[in-house]
Amino acid sequence: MLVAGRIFALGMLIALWIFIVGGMELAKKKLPQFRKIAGLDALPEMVGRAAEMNRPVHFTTGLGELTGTVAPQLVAGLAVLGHVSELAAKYGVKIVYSVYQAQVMPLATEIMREAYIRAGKADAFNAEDQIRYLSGEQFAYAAAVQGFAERERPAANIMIGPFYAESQLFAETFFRVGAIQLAGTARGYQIPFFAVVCDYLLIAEEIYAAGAYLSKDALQCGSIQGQDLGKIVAWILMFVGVLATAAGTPIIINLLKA
Amino acid sequence: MSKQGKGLWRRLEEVPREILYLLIFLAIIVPTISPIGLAVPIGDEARAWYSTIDKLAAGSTVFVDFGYSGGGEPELGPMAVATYHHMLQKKLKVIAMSTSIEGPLLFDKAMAELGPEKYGSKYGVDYIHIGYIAGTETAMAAVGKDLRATTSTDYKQVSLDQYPIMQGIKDASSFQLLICFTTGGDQSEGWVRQWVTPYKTPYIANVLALMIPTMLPYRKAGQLLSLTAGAQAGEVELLVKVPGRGIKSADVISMTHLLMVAFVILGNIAYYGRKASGG
Amino acid sequence: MSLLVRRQLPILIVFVAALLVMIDYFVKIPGTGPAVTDLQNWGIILTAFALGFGAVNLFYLHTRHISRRTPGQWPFSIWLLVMIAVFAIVGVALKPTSKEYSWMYNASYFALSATVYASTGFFIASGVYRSLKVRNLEAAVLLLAGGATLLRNAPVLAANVPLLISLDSWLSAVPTTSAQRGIMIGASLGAIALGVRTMIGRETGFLGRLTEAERGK
Amino acid sequence: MAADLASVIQIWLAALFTIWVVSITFKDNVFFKFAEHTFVGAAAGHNIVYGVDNVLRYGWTPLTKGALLYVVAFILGIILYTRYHKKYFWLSRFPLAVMVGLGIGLSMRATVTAEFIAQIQSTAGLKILGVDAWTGFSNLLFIIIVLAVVYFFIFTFPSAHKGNLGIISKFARYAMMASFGYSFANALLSRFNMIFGRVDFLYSSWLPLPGAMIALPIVLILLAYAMVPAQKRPWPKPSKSS
Repeated sequence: MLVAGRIFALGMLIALWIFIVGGMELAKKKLPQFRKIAGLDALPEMVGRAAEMNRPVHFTTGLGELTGTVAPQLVAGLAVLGHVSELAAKYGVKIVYSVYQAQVMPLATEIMREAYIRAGKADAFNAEDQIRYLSGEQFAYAAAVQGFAERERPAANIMIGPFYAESQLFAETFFRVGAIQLAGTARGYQIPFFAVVCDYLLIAEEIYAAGAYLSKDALQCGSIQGQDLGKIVAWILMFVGVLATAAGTPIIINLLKA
Repeated sequence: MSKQGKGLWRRLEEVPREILYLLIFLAIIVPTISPIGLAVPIGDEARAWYSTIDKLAAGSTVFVDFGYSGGGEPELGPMAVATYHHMLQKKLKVIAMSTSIEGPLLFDKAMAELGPEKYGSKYGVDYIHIGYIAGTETAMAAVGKDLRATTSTDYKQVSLDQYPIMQGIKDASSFQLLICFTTGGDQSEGWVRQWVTPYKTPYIANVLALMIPTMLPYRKAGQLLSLTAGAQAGEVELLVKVPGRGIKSADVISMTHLLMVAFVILGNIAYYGRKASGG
Repeated sequence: MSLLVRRQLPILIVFVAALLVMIDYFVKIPGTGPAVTDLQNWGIILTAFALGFGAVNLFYLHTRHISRRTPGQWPFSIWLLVMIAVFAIVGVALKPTSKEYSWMYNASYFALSATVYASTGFFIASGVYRSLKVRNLEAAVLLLAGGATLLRNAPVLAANVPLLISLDSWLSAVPTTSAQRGIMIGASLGAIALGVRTMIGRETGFLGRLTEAERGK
Repeated sequence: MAADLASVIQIWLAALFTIWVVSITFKDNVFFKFAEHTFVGAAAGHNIVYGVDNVLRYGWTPLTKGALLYVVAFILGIILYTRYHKKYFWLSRFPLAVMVGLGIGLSMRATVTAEFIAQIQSTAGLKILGVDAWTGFSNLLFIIIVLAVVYFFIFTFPSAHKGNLGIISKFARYAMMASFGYSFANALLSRFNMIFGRVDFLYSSWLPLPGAMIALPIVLILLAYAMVPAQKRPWPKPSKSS
């Protein structure tokens, strides 16, 4: 027996399930196309600026673990790290990745080394110097990143991943040392700080799209396409619902309540 | 001149942060030492908060989540205390739990500040705390489905059967109102998912001011009857007529905000000054 | 065989547990109710067990610092481990509601956690001075909305200029709520997609470390 | 004096920790490090305390009352800790799987209603006609913003953002910026409240205590000294290895 009032929700959940799994299956055959993501277009300019100024680029993925609920944000951050590392290698700029999670170290090393190989600069990569495990404690890690910013005055700072209260410390400190900044997180409370201080912003779900687009991972790209179908359904339901309400019929509302 | 002007604007723009900090510190310390007693207007949400509780009949049961951490106590503590004043005045039965691991200790702190005995309220009869329950949404779902199957003791590990207030309390349907005081989005949103959605329990939430925007869509959709920030404690204290820490902070909030407005104006003048002088 | 037990079985458990909880919600089948009640209570017990992870991780990390005599760190590491022990022993032996434990909590943990987050306020405020500027149209919109709210949040101004309250209510009820709702709808799909991927074993972060064989598909 | 010794010591400790933590705003220093390690240690210890409390209250109590199946939960709880074992770490995946599955199930079943359908329903129910002009306008703007923002987050149909359609996303960004401005101002309010809480504590609880007024400048001078780079300090000499 289906529970009254939850029937539409169940149907919707099943539909979304089909969209997402279907999207992933389709993506295995052919990757979906992505719209332009404004923040990503700024990356070459940011790295180029660092080359001109002969200063490093700083990258961090914030807190969180690869095993927790924020793991997808971390994964998206690492995908962008790969892309930025390749750009940095091409331009001959030093990129430094500040790490909070010890468990990410081997993965990050692999990602950055591959990026340097793709750029044909495998020799230029020095894992010890470029991937810095700072601390597994929030504010110790924050203090260490601030120390780095003040000592080495990077020309650009890129922060993508799950950020918490330390985001405010980072954004302000890098701004003060004159770094141009790109930031993105899906943690809603931190987005406003980034929006105020940073030059380029990836908003909420945009980081997943950026990660999927750059990594070209079929499952991630497909999942995003499935979610997009969900958004289109939401869009249509709202649009038609508003018209129906204006016409005085509660047909859509009643459907949603079913 | 233009070069000199440019230097001046730049200096203004890059004023050392220590000076900014000092100004903020002064804006906080001066009204703390000599309170001015500036006016506090009462907003609509604070009124909705007050009237939601006020409308309940004496003897109604309210479920409270003491879900804030020590970090948010200065903001949420005063609101929790003011709300308890109101609920005990109204002779409501208040059953609390904590989804925050610091909750039970902060509950003790709040009760010490409140002094329930002045309303003749007794622990176990008029109010109780059933403890911190790990798992956040899992805990909410479990308590909502079958409170007594989840826990049989209160936070002091005394059997719930001994307390008159627990008679007839079974699950989410035993409560006429759900109140959450929290510093965490998992909590304030979790109650919508685990109680409001399945059981339609009337729900009001008190959160950090910075959490308000992400909670607003629920408020608009009627999943929340009132959404207040801890910073509005002063308004509720005025409505309940027990002035406390909330009102005390109002002067400081006024002063610091005026300073912020000055910061914005000065920052922009410096920015445009530098641009105009070719910087 | 072992791959099946080590990698596939956990995924199957995830799938079954999630499905059970969902069926209990959407469909009325006698028997699922009590099973889900027990499952949820087990979830609480398991989370409670997991509360010790933090201490174990810290123990590993800091004993390493101590044995290597990491400069500028190891004395702090000893102190940190002492603090864990003191809190754990007093709290478990005398119960967390005891006077002694509450004294310790208020003298250290409470004061510290209350201040740690407060101190970020100084950074935000200096951010206001440095970056809340009309650099372009987007920044101007942000500044206008932020500025109006800033004015409204100062009780003394709001009390004297009622217009600020109406303006702020409108800002919160219309542009803020609607933009946040758009973000929320997107994020809810993200959460559901994460759930689907985990249930079908495409998101295996929770498995933790993977061995060579497990990674090779 | 009136206050007993225990609470006097408590206030002193809390006051010192408060000042030491705030010092990070200026510069990293050993007092902050000490306070931070105290914090992290205390938090981990506190978690153990409530972990034990919860295991006893929600696990042991029902077990002793005859719910024998809870033995399984205990065993699962203990195997969680195999994650630290080199060889048997995979055993910990089973209890984790129970936790993850439960979490996902609880989240998915409710999210689809609370954050998807309920939001659509609330938007669809807004009236543009038959209300006063201002409400009608506000509702219309509300609907347009929700639709634009949802549109903004459609990533994989690039043609939907080409040419003139790009304006929808641009508009969505402006709306989101306004909401971030609102959020930012609220965040300031939160933080100032918290700072006030600590300042008020120092002012009303600590400073009135005997000796505190004398201690305050000493504490501050020591802090300032600790912020001087080690090489520039006459004492203590920096160790070679650092």
